[in-house]
Amino acid sequence: MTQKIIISGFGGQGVLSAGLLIAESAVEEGWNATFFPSYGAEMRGGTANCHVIISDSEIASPIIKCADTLIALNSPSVDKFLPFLKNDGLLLVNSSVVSGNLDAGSRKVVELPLDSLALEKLGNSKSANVIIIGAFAKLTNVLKPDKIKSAIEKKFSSKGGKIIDMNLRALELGAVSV
Amino acid sequence: MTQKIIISGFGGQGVLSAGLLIAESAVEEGWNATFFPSYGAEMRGGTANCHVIISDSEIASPIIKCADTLIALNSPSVDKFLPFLKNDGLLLVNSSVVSGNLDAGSRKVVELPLDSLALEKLGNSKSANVIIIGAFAKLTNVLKPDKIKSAIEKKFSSKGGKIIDMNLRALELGAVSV
Amino acid sequence: MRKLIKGNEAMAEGAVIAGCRYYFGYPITPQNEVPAYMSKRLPEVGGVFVQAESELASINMVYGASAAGARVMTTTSSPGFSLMMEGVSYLAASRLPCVLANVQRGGPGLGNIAPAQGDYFQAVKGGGHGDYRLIVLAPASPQEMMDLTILAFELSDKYRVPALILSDGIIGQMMESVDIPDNYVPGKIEKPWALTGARGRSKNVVCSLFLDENVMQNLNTALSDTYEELKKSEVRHESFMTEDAEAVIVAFGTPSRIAKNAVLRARAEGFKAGLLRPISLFPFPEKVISSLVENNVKNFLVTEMNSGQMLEDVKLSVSGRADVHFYGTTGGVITDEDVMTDKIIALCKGGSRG
Amino acid sequence: MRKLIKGNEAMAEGAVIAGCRYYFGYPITPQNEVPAYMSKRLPEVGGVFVQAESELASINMVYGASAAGARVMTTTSSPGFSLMMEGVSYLAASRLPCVLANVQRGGPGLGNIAPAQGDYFQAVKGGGHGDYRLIVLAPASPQEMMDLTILAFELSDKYRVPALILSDGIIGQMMESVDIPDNYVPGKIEKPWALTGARGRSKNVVCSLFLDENVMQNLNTALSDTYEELKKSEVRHESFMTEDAEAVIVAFGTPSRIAKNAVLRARAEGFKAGLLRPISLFPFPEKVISSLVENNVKNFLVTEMNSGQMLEDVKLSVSGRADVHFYGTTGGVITDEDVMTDKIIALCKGGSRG
Amino acid sequence: MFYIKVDSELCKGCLLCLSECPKGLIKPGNNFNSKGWLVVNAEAEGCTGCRRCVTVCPDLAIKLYREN
Amino acid sequence: MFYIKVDSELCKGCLLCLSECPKGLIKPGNNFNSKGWLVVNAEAEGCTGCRRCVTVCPDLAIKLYREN
Amino acid sequence: MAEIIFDRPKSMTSAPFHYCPGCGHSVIHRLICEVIDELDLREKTIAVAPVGCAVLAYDYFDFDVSEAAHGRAAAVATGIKRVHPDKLVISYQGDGDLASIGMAETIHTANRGEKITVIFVNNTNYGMTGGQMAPTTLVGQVTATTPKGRNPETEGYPIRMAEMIASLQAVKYSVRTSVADFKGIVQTKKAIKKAFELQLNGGYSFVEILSNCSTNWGMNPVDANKHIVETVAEYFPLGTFKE
Amino acid sequence: MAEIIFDRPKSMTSAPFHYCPGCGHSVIHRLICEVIDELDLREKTIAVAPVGCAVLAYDYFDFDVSEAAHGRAAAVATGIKRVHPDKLVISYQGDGDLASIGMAETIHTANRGEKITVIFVNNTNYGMTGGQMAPTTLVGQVTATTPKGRNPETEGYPIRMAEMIASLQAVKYSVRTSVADFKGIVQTKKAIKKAFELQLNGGYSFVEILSNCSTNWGMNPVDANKHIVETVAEYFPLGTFKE
Ligand SMILES: Cc1ncc(C[n+]2csc(CCOP(=O)(O)OP(=O)(O)O)c2C)c(N)n1
Ligand SMILES: Cc1ncc(C[n+]2csc(CCOP(=O)(O)OP(=O)(O)O)c2C)c(N)n1
Ligand code: SF4
Ligand code: SF4
Ligand code: SF4
Ligand code: SF4
Ligand code: SF4
Ligand code: SF4
Ligand SMILES: [Mg+2]
Ligand SMILES: [Mg+2]
Repeated sequence: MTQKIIISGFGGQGVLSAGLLIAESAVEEGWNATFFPSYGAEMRGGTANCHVIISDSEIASPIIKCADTLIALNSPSVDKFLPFLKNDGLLLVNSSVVSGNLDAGSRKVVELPLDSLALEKLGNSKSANVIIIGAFAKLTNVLKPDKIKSAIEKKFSSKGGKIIDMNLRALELGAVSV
Repeated sequence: MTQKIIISGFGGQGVLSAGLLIAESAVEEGWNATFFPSYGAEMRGGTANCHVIISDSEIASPIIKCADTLIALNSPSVDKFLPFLKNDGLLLVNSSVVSGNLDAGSRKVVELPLDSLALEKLGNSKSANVIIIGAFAKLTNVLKPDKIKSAIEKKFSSKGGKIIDMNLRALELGAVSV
Repeated sequence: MRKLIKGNEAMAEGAVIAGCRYYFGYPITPQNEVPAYMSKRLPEVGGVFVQAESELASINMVYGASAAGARVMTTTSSPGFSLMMEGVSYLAASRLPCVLANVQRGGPGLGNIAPAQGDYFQAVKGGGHGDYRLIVLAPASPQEMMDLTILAFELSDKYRVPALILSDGIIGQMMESVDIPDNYVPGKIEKPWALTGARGRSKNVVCSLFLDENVMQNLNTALSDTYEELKKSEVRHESFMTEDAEAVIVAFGTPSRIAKNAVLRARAEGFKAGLLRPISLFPFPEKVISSLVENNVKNFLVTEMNSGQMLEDVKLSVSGRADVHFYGTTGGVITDEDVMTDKIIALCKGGSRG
Repeated sequence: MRKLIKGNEAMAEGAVIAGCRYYFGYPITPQNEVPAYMSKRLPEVGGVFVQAESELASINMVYGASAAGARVMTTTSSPGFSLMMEGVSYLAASRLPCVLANVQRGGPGLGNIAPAQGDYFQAVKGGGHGDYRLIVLAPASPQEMMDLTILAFELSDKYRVPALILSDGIIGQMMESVDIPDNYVPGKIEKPWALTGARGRSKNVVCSLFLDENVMQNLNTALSDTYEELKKSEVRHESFMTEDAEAVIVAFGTPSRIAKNAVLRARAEGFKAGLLRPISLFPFPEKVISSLVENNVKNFLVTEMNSGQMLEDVKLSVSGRADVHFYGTTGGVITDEDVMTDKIIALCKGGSRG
Repeated sequence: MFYIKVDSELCKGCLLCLSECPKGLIKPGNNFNSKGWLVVNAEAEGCTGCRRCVTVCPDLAIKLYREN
Repeated sequence: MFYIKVDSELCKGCLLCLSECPKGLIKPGNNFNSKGWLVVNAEAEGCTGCRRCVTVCPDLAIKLYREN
Repeated sequence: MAEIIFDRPKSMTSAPFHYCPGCGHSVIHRLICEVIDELDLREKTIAVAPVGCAVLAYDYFDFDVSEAAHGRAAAVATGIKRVHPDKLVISYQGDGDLASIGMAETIHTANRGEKITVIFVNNTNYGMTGGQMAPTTLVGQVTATTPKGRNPETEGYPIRMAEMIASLQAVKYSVRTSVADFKGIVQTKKAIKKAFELQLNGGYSFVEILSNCSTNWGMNPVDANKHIVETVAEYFPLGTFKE
Repeated sequence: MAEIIFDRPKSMTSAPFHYCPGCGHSVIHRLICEVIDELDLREKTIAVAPVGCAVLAYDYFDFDVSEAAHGRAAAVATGIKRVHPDKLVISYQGDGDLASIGMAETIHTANRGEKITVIFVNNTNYGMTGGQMAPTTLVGQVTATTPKGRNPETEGYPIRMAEMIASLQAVKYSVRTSVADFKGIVQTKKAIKKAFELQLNGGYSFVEILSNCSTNWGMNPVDANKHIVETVAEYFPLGTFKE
């Protein structure tokens, strides 16, 4: 089993930490994972993206040519990465920001208004990126929720219970929203 | 016809300008010439030497493995370069400085007390290096005296008649001393 | 311990594990994680991190620290490594062990910060002046960033040849699980030549000036001898499905990971493809390639993220006895799995020499 | 006009003849005659001599002057050329024409000031980062120091590739009669890309940063195309007694002069020896060597004042079809005529491949 | 009579203009532009043409007009 | 009582000592040493041990002695 | 009818800046172009862009521009100016570029009195590479490579470039301004104008400008500018050091 | 019985100097060794030899020495000192080495306050390569690369390093002396001693020494030293600039 996920959005949207969380959850699962971020400060205020591959066997290239899932947090991300999403792939879209009709061909499209969901249900928009991981896990079934939970607990252990709590709630929110 | 000459001595003895004068005289003659000096200021107060090849045909390497003539202006020069003088070669020695018995094997050895000759006959030691060129030309017959003279005239043209004169006298002094 | 970390951090921690306590470096993408990591980590273990004023200063601080007997490291990326060329030549000539890393980016010139492999020649043929070589190791994963860095320290001390980790932006930036050795004991290699203050011994001099050409030639001969020894004893490579291969991809670093996919896809279609991954670029696995030729490999596909550099070493190894093909990308473009797959399949089909 | 002058001075005057009016340089033996000459000569012809604070500054001043549209030169010797590697890569990437010279000395490291050829790889494979090449010309006499310098300016402007005169301490320091052209007219090559102030045109930008990998790849492809063109049109070599030769010495610069003696001595003893002297090291006379193989040369003797660098290019040209032998000296030792003669005679005797 | 116009595609929401306007005419906005920045709004009335906002705006997002 | 000795193999004839000796004890010589330098001579008598000559001699060619 | 009284300078392209929100580079770029417009020098100007956040300056300047290797802008500018002594040559550099890796070129170009203008953007760190320590980083300032703050015992003190440059005899003008507030921006523009004029009269001029790097300072732009006025300018006093 | 009261210092080898007659390098080497003897530091000293006429300094120093690439002695010394903080580390450099190609390393090493001593031999030219212009070459001085004398209009003015170094906050000691006469030599020795002591107390110290290069100045050694006292020291005043 191998899942290839591209996550993309604006600099401030938590693209990289979302990707990292997926990779970390896979490692919790005992799987292999690679995480490859866009890097460098050269493009201030530009977009960020990362390639995450999780697999129960050896992972060759960390670069994704043909993704199983695309998580697009803004419009330019859809334009840029849709060509890399396989025909029966999953497109997860932040509909708070991405507007207009999506022409995603035969792919499965799931829209989630992350920012408003986060603001309304969690009181702030900080954990919007975790909401979508909850949705992703639910939809694809490749990551067990308790593994993601323990990854979240490890990741935010130094930040204290409140933060952990908020992220766990965001995770569940994502799962129940799809 | 090819003559290969190595000239060697202390830094201040005019080794390089003597070698250059031979090369320039050959060019006056319409011959080919190469001149290769020791270079670099790294060895302050050390010895200087140059390789001069003059020939009526193309000169391959400017480096002399087997010299026809060795002009040695001090003792270390004899030690260092005698092995590069061919067995029937000519060794011209400044006996003002080089003392002791020379073991030059089958080579022809000519000793000239350059410094005292210069001081006595020319009034100063500046042109000692030209004296030995006079001797060299006389002994080897490869350079016509008038070509050397015109080379001297060109070389010192900017220095004025007195200097030219002194050098011409040094040249003749060398010729008559052997 | 197993941990998901970046290649650059794995390299930095590898150095610490190998006993490196001195790091001198200057920021440049895509290796900025290394100085950032070292500036935190080294003080924790009683080491010293110095941000040098430039790569020139870095490499010469490395010279000093190595001359003083320490395990020492600097890391940089392509333009920065070019600035180190004089210093690297000095290090090699003075026989000072040290570990350097070039996390390559797109060139030439300022280029960009995308991953690339355009500095192969510079690494293995000597980008600096004079006849010298570096021990050049090419990791293909964060795990190898760590393991080969540790190895580099050991080899460099043993042979008194500077070692270079030749990596690229992907290997440096990607995260992957890394097994971190828990109780590695760095090799104890005596350095009687080191500058430590001439207490109870005659003075030591570290230098590369030898005005007498014959003495300088002796130094060169000693260097050549060491390089021959390296060729005998320290060649490292990975063979992947080469036993019965008819066509073999030769690739290092990032393209070698992509090549694995290509080989698997070719095999899935029934073609006898294989991959040879040089791990040590110097010494180069020349004999391994030669024996592949003897084992009936008729076609090699060299694939690099440059316009054909290791290609020459493969050709020299093959020496006309098989066909050597090339697929490369430049300027930070990553070699493409589909293209690679098509090409190796075509070569498997092609069969005999053409 | 015919004049007995030093190789270094011939090179400097050659630049002046080619229309070079800007020289930036830093002292280093054995090329100090060049800055000394230029500091006198350039002001006479309305040019500018600047002693830079370092080789780093020199090469970047060259970058500026070339970007400004001028014919410009810098010269140095081995360690100094290593310091220029970043700048050279930038020049190549920005496609800025210029003429550089490396009057090589013994290395690696500080080495010594004796003549050597240890920087061949650095010159022809790119000592800097990224895939770039220089036009590399190797003079074997003061006459060629002048002629090839003039040629270098023309080629560099024409192809927008930096040109390098790769010389050595002997060629630089020796004096020989040189025919100085009296009324050479420098090529008039338009430089619409040059920075001259954007008067009556849109702005010009000189740069090598291309953040988009594909754009950077396009630059690399354009460079490769130019290099292929150079290989087609600008290969230069000298053949000496190769027509009927059975064994051929391949040598450039100083060793090629020594090799002529060796060939003559072998011929005198009745052996069919010859000499191939590459004049352009990049582009390398690969086809010339290939056709020698086809003309029945069974043995090549590559001879260099290094431990075997051009050797690889000869091997790549021969590709296993003949035997390639090597005789080299290092650290400033000059190749020996007797040894060379013995070796080439032995190869003539040896006959068939062994 | 003066007024300013903020180009919402150029504005990056740095808020430097906001604190600089002596008349308090510039207000934080609620809209993200296509690049993801939360851009400011300007009021139409009361501008004295003092140029403070346009001087400090790094992104040339403000144009200043005089009504003739 | 003091005196100096000049090592003629170390002396390079720079003459710096000569102008420095308040007693004028050092004189230009006529002999070239084996390296070609015209070396100086020192007089045996009159030295005050002021150390000026040894201080300025670059080549450590002078040794200074005290007679006990 | 409305007349536009503040707009993009003519010698500036229409490309939107890639800089972070509030970044001083943007302001400084504009000021340079405004002065060039006012002096009508667009067709006589050749600028040199550094390696640093301003590496793409040529996307915004609508006049001839050369890139320079990191730290070597002054050398590149020297080469250009020696070929075109009648042009206005500007070397635009950051503090990492000018004061760290380029220190030798910086001092020697000033010392030769090259007839160029150096615009020196001091944002107390390496912006482009993610906020590492620069020679100008304040004591105690936390950066990517000084996780506990710059420690003068091992990293020394911030270097005051404008003062150092002013100590060189051939320098005609050396000044420090800031673009952290309205007043500073107005003064900076004046300084740039004077610097260009002095260059064209045959002299070397140096304008150091305190500028924010809110991203790497971990502040919002408003606070970052306040930090300059209250803290950075304390150590780096504004003023003219040579004229 | 005669007792020897002036002889070769113990930390100096017996090798005769390769320097030109009268060269100040020889004197400075000796002074360093005398001070090391007096402070009993031979076994605690690590020196760095530059590329320049003093490249072979290790032939004369009987303690540990490292070579450094041209201009990088201070960086090499930094590497050594960081590894051996308890050792006396000396960076010996010429004016071409320190003030031209090595300017960046020179300033940054001083600015970091590295606990080393820099011995800076200012002979107003590049001795080893045959007398080219150095940053310290006097205005009007004829050298191999300034055939008409240094022209301040194009080559700028000589740089006063001791003063520049003194302006950096972390520097503990910066002084200029000369070895052109007896008095100067005595003062130089004192300065070197103080510099070493201050280093061992944890500070950076810098000793600039005016020294002749009679060969390249085209003077005999006596005249060359007179030239220093009368002319060179005029532009480069002797004195202590920081303590
Ligand atoms: C030789 C070299 N070393 C390092 C780098 C990486 N690098 C790019 S920009 C930069 C520093 C930029 O800092 P600064 O000059 O202060 O400019 P800022 O981004 O802060 O405006 C560095 C180190 C490089 N491109 N080349
Ligand atoms: C990178 C490099 N550039 C140039 C040289 C040549 N070089 C050797 S010594 C020297 C200058 C020496 O001058 P200085 O530092 O003043 O020392 P001095 O000989 O005057 O004591 C130069 C330029 C070199 N060896 N390496
Ligand atoms: S011009 Fe002055 S008053 Fe008008 S909006 Fe701008 S800052 Fe406010
Ligand atoms: S200063 Fe400009 S960019 Fe910043 S908020 Fe105001 S209008 Fe927007
Ligand atoms: S010690 Fe004084 S008196 Fe004695 S010789 Fe030397 S200088 Fe003269
Ligand atoms: S100072 Fe020394 S070297 Fe010079 S002349 Fe006197 S004794 Fe000889
Ligand atoms: S990183 Fe700093 S200097 Fe660079 S654009 Fe952002 S704020 Fe400006
Ligand atoms: S060249 Fe000058 S510095 Fe060098 S040894 Fe001679 S006098 Fe001394
Ligand atoms: Mg900065
Ligand atoms: Mg000097």
